[in-house]
Amino acid sequence: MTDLSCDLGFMKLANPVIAASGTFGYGIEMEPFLNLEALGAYIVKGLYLRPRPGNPPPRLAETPAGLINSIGLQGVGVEAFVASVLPRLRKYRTPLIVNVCGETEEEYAAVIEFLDKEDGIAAYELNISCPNIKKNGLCPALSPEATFKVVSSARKVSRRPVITKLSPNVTDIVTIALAAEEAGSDAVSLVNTFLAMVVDVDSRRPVLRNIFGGLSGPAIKPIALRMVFQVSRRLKIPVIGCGGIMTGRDALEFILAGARAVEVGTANLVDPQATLRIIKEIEEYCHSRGIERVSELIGSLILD
Amino acid sequence: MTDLSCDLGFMKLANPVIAASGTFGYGIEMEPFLNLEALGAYIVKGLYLRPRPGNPPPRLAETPAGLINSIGLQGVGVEAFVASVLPRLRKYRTPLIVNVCGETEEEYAAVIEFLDKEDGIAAYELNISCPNIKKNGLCPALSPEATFKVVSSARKVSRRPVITKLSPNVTDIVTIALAAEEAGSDAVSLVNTFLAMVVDVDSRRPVLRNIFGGLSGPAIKPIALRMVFQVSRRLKIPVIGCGGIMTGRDALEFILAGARAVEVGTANLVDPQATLRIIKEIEEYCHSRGIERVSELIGSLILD
Amino acid sequence: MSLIERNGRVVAHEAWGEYHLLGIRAPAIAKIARPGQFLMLQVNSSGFPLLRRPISVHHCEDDRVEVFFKVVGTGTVLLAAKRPGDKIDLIGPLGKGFTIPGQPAAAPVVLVGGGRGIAPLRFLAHELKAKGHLPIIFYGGKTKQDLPLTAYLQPEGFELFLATEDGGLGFHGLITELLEREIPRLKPSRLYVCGPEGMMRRLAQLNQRWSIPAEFSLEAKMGCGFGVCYGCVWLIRHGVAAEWTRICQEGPVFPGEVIIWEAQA
Amino acid sequence: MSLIERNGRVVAHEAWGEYHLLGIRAPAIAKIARPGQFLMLQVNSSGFPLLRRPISVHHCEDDRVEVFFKVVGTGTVLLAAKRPGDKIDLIGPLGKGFTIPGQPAAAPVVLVGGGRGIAPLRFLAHELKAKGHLPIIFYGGKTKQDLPLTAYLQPEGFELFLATEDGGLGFHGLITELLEREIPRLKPSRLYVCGPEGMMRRLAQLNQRWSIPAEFSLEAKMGCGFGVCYGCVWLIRHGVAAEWTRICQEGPVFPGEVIIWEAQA
Ligand SMILES: Cc1cc2nc3c(=O)[nH]c(=O)nc-3n(C[C@H](O)[C@H](O)[C@H](O)COP(=O)(O)OP(=O)(O)OC[C@H]3O[C@@H](n4cnc5c(N)ncnc54)[C@H](O)[C@@H]3O)c2cc1C
Ligand SMILES: Cc1cc2nc3c(=O)[nH]c(=O)nc-3n(C[C@H](O)[C@H](O)[C@H](O)COP(=O)(O)OP(=O)(O)OC[C@H]3O[C@@H](n4cnc5c(N)ncnc54)[C@H](O)[C@@H]3O)c2cc1C
Ligand SMILES: Cc1cc2nc3c(=O)[nH]c(=O)nc-3n(C[C@H](O)[C@H](O)[C@H](O)COP(=O)(O)O)c2cc1C
Ligand SMILES: Cc1cc2nc3c(=O)[nH]c(=O)nc-3n(C[C@H](O)[C@H](O)[C@H](O)COP(=O)(O)O)c2cc1C
Ligand code: FES
Ligand code: FES
Repeated sequence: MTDLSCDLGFMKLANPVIAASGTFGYGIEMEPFLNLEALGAYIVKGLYLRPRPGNPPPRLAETPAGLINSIGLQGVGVEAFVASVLPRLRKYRTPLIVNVCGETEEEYAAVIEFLDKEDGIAAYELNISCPNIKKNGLCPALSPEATFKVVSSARKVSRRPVITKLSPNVTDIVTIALAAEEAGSDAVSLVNTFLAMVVDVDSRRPVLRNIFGGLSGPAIKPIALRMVFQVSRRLKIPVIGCGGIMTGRDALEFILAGARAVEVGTANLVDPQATLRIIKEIEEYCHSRGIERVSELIGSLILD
Repeated sequence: MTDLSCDLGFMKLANPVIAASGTFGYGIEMEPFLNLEALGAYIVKGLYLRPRPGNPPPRLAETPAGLINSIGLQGVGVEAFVASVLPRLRKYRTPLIVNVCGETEEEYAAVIEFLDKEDGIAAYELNISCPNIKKNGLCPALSPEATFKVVSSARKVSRRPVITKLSPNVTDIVTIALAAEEAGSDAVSLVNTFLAMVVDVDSRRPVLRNIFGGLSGPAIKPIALRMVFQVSRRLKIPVIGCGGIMTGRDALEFILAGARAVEVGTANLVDPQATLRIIKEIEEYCHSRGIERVSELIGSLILD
Repeated sequence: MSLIERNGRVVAHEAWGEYHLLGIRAPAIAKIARPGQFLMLQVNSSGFPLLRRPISVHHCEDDRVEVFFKVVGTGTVLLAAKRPGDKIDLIGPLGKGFTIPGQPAAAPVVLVGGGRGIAPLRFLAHELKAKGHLPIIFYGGKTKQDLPLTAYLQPEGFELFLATEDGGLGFHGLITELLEREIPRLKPSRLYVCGPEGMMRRLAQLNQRWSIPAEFSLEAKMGCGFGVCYGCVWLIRHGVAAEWTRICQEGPVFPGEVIIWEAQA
Repeated sequence: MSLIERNGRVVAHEAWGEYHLLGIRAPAIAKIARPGQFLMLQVNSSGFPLLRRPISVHHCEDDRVEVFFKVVGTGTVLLAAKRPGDKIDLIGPLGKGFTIPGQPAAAPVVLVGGGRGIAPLRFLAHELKAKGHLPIIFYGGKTKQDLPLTAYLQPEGFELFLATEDGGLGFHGLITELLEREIPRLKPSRLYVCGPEGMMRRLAQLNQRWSIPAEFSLEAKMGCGFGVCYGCVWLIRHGVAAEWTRICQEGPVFPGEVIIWEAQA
C-alpha cells in the first residue's frame, strides 16, 4: 500500500488530487458519479457575495485538445450557498475549499468574512485570475501589486488558510507568485485558464458570445507545467499544480516538477470519475516502482 | 477566379500564405515537395551573424495537438547563407524573408547590414521572441523597452522592410506591438512559440535536454488568434497571424480577426505541402461564397 | 439517476446517407431511460475530440438503447464509424424528458420532428401510445433523404404527416406551414417539438395563436451533460425572473412558455 | 529524391504480439527505396497524434513497401490497427541508407539487429546477397517473442545467430555477448547495426578492438523527417569538427567512427 497522503502544511489531504473549481459544480452534482470521500479535496464553483447571472451563450467552444469557456462565473452567491448547499456537504470529511471571487478587494474580504462564520469549509482559494469577467481578461493576477493587495486584505480577515490561484496570462508568473507569498498566502494554485478565442468562419462571428474565453485542457498542459516548475523552485509555500491533467502520469509530471498537490478540471467534464482514475494511476505508478510515499516524488525531477 | 493577392503596403504577395521560419529549413530542403513559386512568401530559418551549434538533443517533444522544440537556432550564419544558400534561391520570384536573430541589439543590426549588401531578399523578420536561447525564455519581445530598442536600431540600418516577430509569453501583447510600431517596424508577426516543458515520468527527467522549449501547433491556436485580434485592432501597420494554422479555415480565422497574411509553421512538418493545401482551401472558401477578393475578409469579423 | 456505462457495446448499425441509427447494449441505462432524456457518448478512445457528445435516447428495447443521429462534424463522423462489436463509453440517462399526462385526452397529441430532431420522438410516440394517447407525428426535412425514419414510423402504424422543402416527399414546403394548415383541424391537446432552432421558434410563434400546451427539446454545446460546467444555458423564466438555465439539468425539454427564444445568439 | 504517396494502401498485415508487419501499396516509393532508408507515416487521419512516425523500409516487392514495427505508444498503436484496404499517407524514401560495397569480399558481412532494430536489415540482407556478399544475421531480444522475423529469415536461407536474454531461443544472453564470441571467428569484412542505443554503444565499444568497418542506423524523435526542423540531431564528426547533425538527412545510417555516442542524453 502506497502512502498517498499529501501535506500542505496548513492542511493534510488523503491524496494529492483535488477537483478544480468550476468543473465540479457545487460537489452535489457529482454525487451520482463518485464518493466525494475518495478525493484529496474539492473546490466548489467560484462564489461572489451576490448571485451572478453569468455570460450569455454560447459559452463553450471546443478546440484541438482544449476547451474554451466563458461562463462568467454564474453562481448563487454566498448566502444561497450557505443556506442550501453547505448543509448537504457537511457530511463529507473531505476538505471543502471555496473558490472566492470579487469585483473589488473589499468583495473578496466580504465573501470570506461571510463564510468564516460557517463551519464545514477547510480553506479558501482566491480566484484572482478568471479571464471571463472584465474586458480583455483583466484580473488582479496580472500584476504583482494588485495580487499583493487582494491577497493581503483577504489574508487579514480570513480565519482559514488562503490559496491564491494564479493566471498564466503573464510575462513573469514567478514575480506574481512571490507577491502572493509575501502577502501571506498559504499556498498558490496554478494555472487558471488562458485567454483565447475561436472564430466560426461560416457565420464570420466569434464562436463565443463573449468573444474571449478561457482555454483549458490537455492543450495547455506543457505551458502550465513549465510555470509550476518555475514557481515551485522560488516559493517557500506549497504549490498546487493545475492545467490539462487527464491521467495519473500527467499529475505525476506536475508533482515531479514541484507541485505538492494537483487540481483536475476539464477532465471531470469528460469523465466524472476522472479524479478517481487519476488517484488509482498514481498509486499504481508508485506501487510498481516501490515508491512508498508519493510525497517522496515532490520536486524530485532529475536535472543534470 | 478569386483574387488572393495580399498587400502588406511595403510588399505585395500573390497570396496571404507565408511559410514560417524554422519549419521550412532554408527553402531548398522543400524543393522536392513543392514549387516555392506557389507561396505568398517564405521565411528561412533564423540566422545569426555567426554559425550556431544549437542545443543538445532531445530537442523535440510531442504534446496533445502540439509540438515543443528547443532547437536553439542552430544555423550556418549569414556568411554561409549568402555564399551557399542565397544563390540557389534567387531564381524564385517569391519574396524571400530572412528571420534575423541576435544576442545583442548590435548583432541584429550587423546581420541586417551584412544581408543588405545582397540582393534577392525581400524583407527581414526580427526574431526577438525565440524562447530557446536565454534561461527562462528571456528575449527582447518580453518588454516594450527592449522591443523598441532592437527594432529602432534594426530599422535605422535596414534598407528593407522590417517585420517584428512577437512573443505570446507576455501579459500585454498590445503594448509590445505598439512599441514595435513606434520604433518604425513595417509590420508585426505573431505569435512565436509558448515557453513550455514536458516531463518523462519513467526517467523522472525533463523530456528536453534544455528543460524548456517552445510550444507550437493546433494547441496554441486559440490563444494566438486572440492576440492577433487584440493587436490588429490597435495597430496601423499590417499584422501577420501565426500559430497552429493547419487548414484554410484556420488561416481564415486569423484573417477575419484582422491578419493581412498568415504564417504556417508546424503544419509544414506534418505535411510539406500544407501551404499549398491551405492556399487552395482559402480559394475554395472564397469561391463558394462569391467572395472576389480575399482582402475583403481582413478584419471583417462580425461583432455585435 | 444517471449511470456511467463503461462497457457499452454497439450491437446494431443502420445508415441512410448522413443519418445513422446505432443500437448500444447498456442494460442499466436502457431500463430507466425516458423519452426526451439524452446520453453523453464518448465518440473515441484516443482523447480526440476532447468532449463527449450529447445524443438523445431514440429508443429502448430490453437491454439496448438506440440513438439516431446526423453526421455534422468530427464527433458524429467518429460515431458513424462505429460497428457492431465496438465498445462505447456512455453516461445516461441525463436531463428531464417529455411529460406524458396520466389521463389520455380524447384529442390527439402532435409530435413535431425537424430533420435529426425526430430522434427523441419515436420513443416518445411509443410511450404515448402505450399510455392510451393518440400520437400524430409531423416529420419534416429539406428532401426525402432527410426523412429516413419513415421506414420505421410507417410500419409501426403511427399517423404521419410528412413535409419536404423540395416536395420530394409529402407536403411541399416547411413543416411549420403544414402545421399551420393542419393544427386548427386536428385540435391537438399537446405539442411535443424537437428540431432546428428556427423551426422551433416559428412554431412557438404560431402557438401563441393556438396556445396549445407545448414542450420543446433544446440544444446547446455541452461541456459535461451533468450540470457542473454551466456551459449549456438558455434563458428560462422562473416565475417572474429569467435565468440562464442549464438545459442538461433542468432540460433539455421545456414548456414553451418559459423559453425566451430571443435571448439565444 | 523523396515522394509523397497520398494514396498508399495497406495490402497486408501480419502480427506477432507487439510486432507488426504491414505491406503498403506505394509503387513510386517501392521502386527507388534502398536499405536503411525510412518513411514518414501518417498514422492517423484525425490529426492526432500531430506528427508522422518514422519507420524504416523493411522490404520492397514490386509496387509494395513493407514496414516492420513494434508497438510502443500512441502512434504505433494506431499503425497496428491498420487493416488491408485502409489508406495511409506516407513520405519516402527518406535519408541515406547502408552502403553496399561494389566488390564482394571473401569474408562474410555481419548484420546485427536488436529487437525492432531488425526492421531495416532484412531488405539489406537480400540486397547484399543479390550483390554476391555473404550476409550473416545476428538477431537478439529479451525473449523469443522478440524474434518473430526468424519465421522469414530462416526459410529465406540466411545464416542466423539468435540470442535471447532469457535463453528461450538461441544463445542465452545479450546479442553483444554472442558477437564477442563469434566475431573473432567469423572475421567479417563489415558490420551493419540497428537496435537499442545501449546495444549499439556496446558494439561500437567492442569494435574499437575489432576495428571492422561498421555502419549504425540511429534513431531520434523526428519532427519532419526531411531536414527542415533540425529536431533529430546527433553529434557527428565532420573531419576534425563535430556538429549536431540531422540524422534524417545525413543519416539515419552513419559509419561508426563519426558517431559521438557520449553526446546523446
Ligand atoms: C440534449 C441534446 C440531444 C441531442 N440529440 C441528438 C440526436 O439525437 N441526434 C443528433 O443527430 N444530434 C443530437 N444533438 C446534437 C449533437 O449533439 C451534435 O450534432 C453533435 O454534438 C455535433 O458534434 P460533432 O463533433 O459531430 O460536430 P462539431 O464538430 O462539434 O460541430 C459541427 C457543427 O455542429 C454544431 N454543433 C456542435 N455541437 C452542437 C450541439 N450540441 N447542438 C447543436 N449544434 C451543435 C457546431 O456549431 C458546428 O456547426 C443533441 C444535442 C443536445 C444538446
Ligand atoms: C529513422 C527511424 C527509423 C525507425 N524505424 C523503425 C522501424 O522500422 N520499426 C519500429 O518499430 N520503430 C522504428 N523507429 C522508431 C519509431 O519511429 C518509434 O517507435 C515511434 O515513432 C514511436 O511512436 P509512438 O507514437 O508509438 O510512441 P510515442 O508515444 O511517440 O513514444 C513512446 C515511447 O517511444 C519513444 N520514442 C518515440 N519516438 C521515438 C523515436 N523516433 N525513436 C526512439 N524512441 C522513440 C518515446 O520516448 C516513448 O518512450 C524508427 C525511428 C527512426 C528515427
Ligand atoms: C467550465 C469551466 C469553469 C471554470 N470555472 C472556474 C471558477 O469558477 N473558478 C476558478 O478559479 N477556475 C475556474 N476554471 C478553471 C479551472 O479550475 C482550471 O484552473 C482550468 O480549467 C485549468 O485546468 P484544466 O486544464 O484541468 O481544466 C474553470 C474551468 C472550466 C473549464
Ligand atoms: C522546429 C521549429 C523551429 C522554429 N524556429 C524558428 C526560428 O528560427 N525563428 C522564428 O522566428 N520562429 C521559429 N519557430 C516558430 C514558428 O515560426 C512559429 O512562429 C511557431 O511555430 C507558431 O506557429 P505554428 O503553430 O504554425 O508552428 C520555430 C518553430 C518550430 C516548430
Ligand atoms: S453541459 Fe455542463 S452544465 Fe450543462
Ligand atoms: S526530423 Fe526534422 S530535420 Fe530531421
